[in-house]
Amino acid sequence: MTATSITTTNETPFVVRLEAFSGPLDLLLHLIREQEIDIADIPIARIADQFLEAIQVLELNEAADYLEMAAQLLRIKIQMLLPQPFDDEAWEDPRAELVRRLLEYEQIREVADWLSQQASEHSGRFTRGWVPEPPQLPPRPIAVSVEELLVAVEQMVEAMPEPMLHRVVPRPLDVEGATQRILGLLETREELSLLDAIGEARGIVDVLSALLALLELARLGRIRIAQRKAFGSLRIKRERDLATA
Amino acid sequence: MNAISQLLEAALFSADHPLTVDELRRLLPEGSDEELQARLEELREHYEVGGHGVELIEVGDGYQVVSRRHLAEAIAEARIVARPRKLSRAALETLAVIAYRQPVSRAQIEDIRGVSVEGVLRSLQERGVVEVVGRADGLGRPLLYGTTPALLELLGVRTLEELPRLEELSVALRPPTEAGELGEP
Amino acid sequence: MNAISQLLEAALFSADHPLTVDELRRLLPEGSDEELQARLEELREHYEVGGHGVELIEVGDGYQVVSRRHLAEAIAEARIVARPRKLSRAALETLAVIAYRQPVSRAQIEDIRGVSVEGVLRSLQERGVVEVVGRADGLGRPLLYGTTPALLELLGVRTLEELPRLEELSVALRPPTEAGELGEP
Repeated sequence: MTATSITTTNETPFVVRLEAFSGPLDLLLHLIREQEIDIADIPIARIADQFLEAIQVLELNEAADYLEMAAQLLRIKIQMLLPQPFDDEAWEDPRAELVRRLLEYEQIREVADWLSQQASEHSGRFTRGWVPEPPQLPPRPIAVSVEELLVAVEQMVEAMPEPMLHRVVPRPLDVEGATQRILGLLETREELSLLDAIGEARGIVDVLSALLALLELARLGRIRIAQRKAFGSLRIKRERDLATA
Repeated sequence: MNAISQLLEAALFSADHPLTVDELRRLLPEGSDEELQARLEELREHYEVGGHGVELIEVGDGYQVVSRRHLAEAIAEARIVARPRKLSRAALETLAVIAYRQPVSRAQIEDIRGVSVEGVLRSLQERGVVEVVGRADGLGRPLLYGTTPALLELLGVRTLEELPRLEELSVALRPPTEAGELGEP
Repeated sequence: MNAISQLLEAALFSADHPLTVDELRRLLPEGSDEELQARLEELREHYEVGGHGVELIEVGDGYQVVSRRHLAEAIAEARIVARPRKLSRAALETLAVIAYRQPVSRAQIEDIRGVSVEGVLRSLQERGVVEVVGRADGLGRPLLYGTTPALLELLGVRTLEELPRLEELSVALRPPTEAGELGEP
């Protein structure tokens, strides 16, 4: 998008950069306020022309909202040209709805300014950056609502693939892979549970691989497997950590 | 600092969100609410009087320790903490509509803003400041959107009532029809 | 507290990792290393003497302000460290399939969602919203999953029948596919 130079009636033309506007109402309000036009009595023909001039530089994909407004402006322009009925009381100003929308939008714009200011001020107050991992607690509580569930259903149905056949592929034990994974986890974490050690995949093959890897690592003295109390869950630690703890 | 203020401080330094009175109460099962309030006040004053780099503020329905505003620039310049990304103009306007009109459908927002808001609505949801709060009756049962407590944290306010009242806005002209007016936040 | 200690405190508070001497130096480009050390010592002492709930410690090659260890247990018990977390898109979709199709096997869920759900299923179980409700007949006798009463509580409904029927959703307008069709709750 580039800038357009807008022709005004009696003053010097001014330049409008479309990317500075958040939509057609924003642009329209700008034209009105810039020229100090009384919003209750908008010279619709002039404003419509200026609006069309301004959006000439729009690319097609971003034009829809602006074109809709342009059409509305032209419709109002034509309605204004129609002869008014004698009974002035009954005449409804074709601009009324547009004025209402503009004023409503102007309020929104002002609130948006306030929000921006407030958020910017508060963004200078940094919150706590580092918080400890909750030790040995049940997983975090979750928040879920019926609405979220429904949205999920819809999104899923939209993306639903063709039915697929479920295939079963037998796999050999992978003790070496499990060993590497467990050691990798212990690089970053102090302690693992048995479930952590087994990992995401929970086939019988995966569980067996992980168990064999754990036993081998314990035998080599590289990890220690501990149980805090009878029937409690197993905790897996690096041997080095235990030495320094 | 007494033992309770000490515990409160430690908790406020260990949480990733403002702590509600409910949460703080769990810390001192034997203390009364008056005691809790008194201790929080003591901690607030301690930071204030002692000239600390942090302060205790109330955000949403909770209490939070935050760094002082005037230190932000030096910390950001030292590349220790990055300031959060600013919201775009489109996002701010959409937020404004939702804050004052919630629960509100996408079509209603688009009507007020005069543009499509699909993308911006999604990014506000991803940022956690807007969420689906229900469905409207009627054709197609459109989703209705509202703001979340995370918005309060973004703005550093306790309630949406701290947003400007419409009478305070400089747009003094009233819309010609009643229907056009925004509700209170 | 003087201006530099104040800045150090704010930075140590808001950083998400222990700050190295290099990083701290960036905060006071004009100060010497001696000054930095003196200010850190001052801050450490301030926490110590003032009986704060936090302390300045050295971790690896960095400095960090953390809650005092003896308070950690009370904080953990009050369960205030982490706030309720929103479910991921993947978790929500999986939960939706289970809610509307239960009892359902993992393979069936994967057929519908088109991706592996092993990890998601486990975390839903850990969170107590999904459980094993039985085993299917047939090859391998796969486990069948269903939702728990805890889910109903979270959703604020008393029975699964209170969930909107699928005909009420806009998706009901789509022609059902053979395997893809979701059953009623």
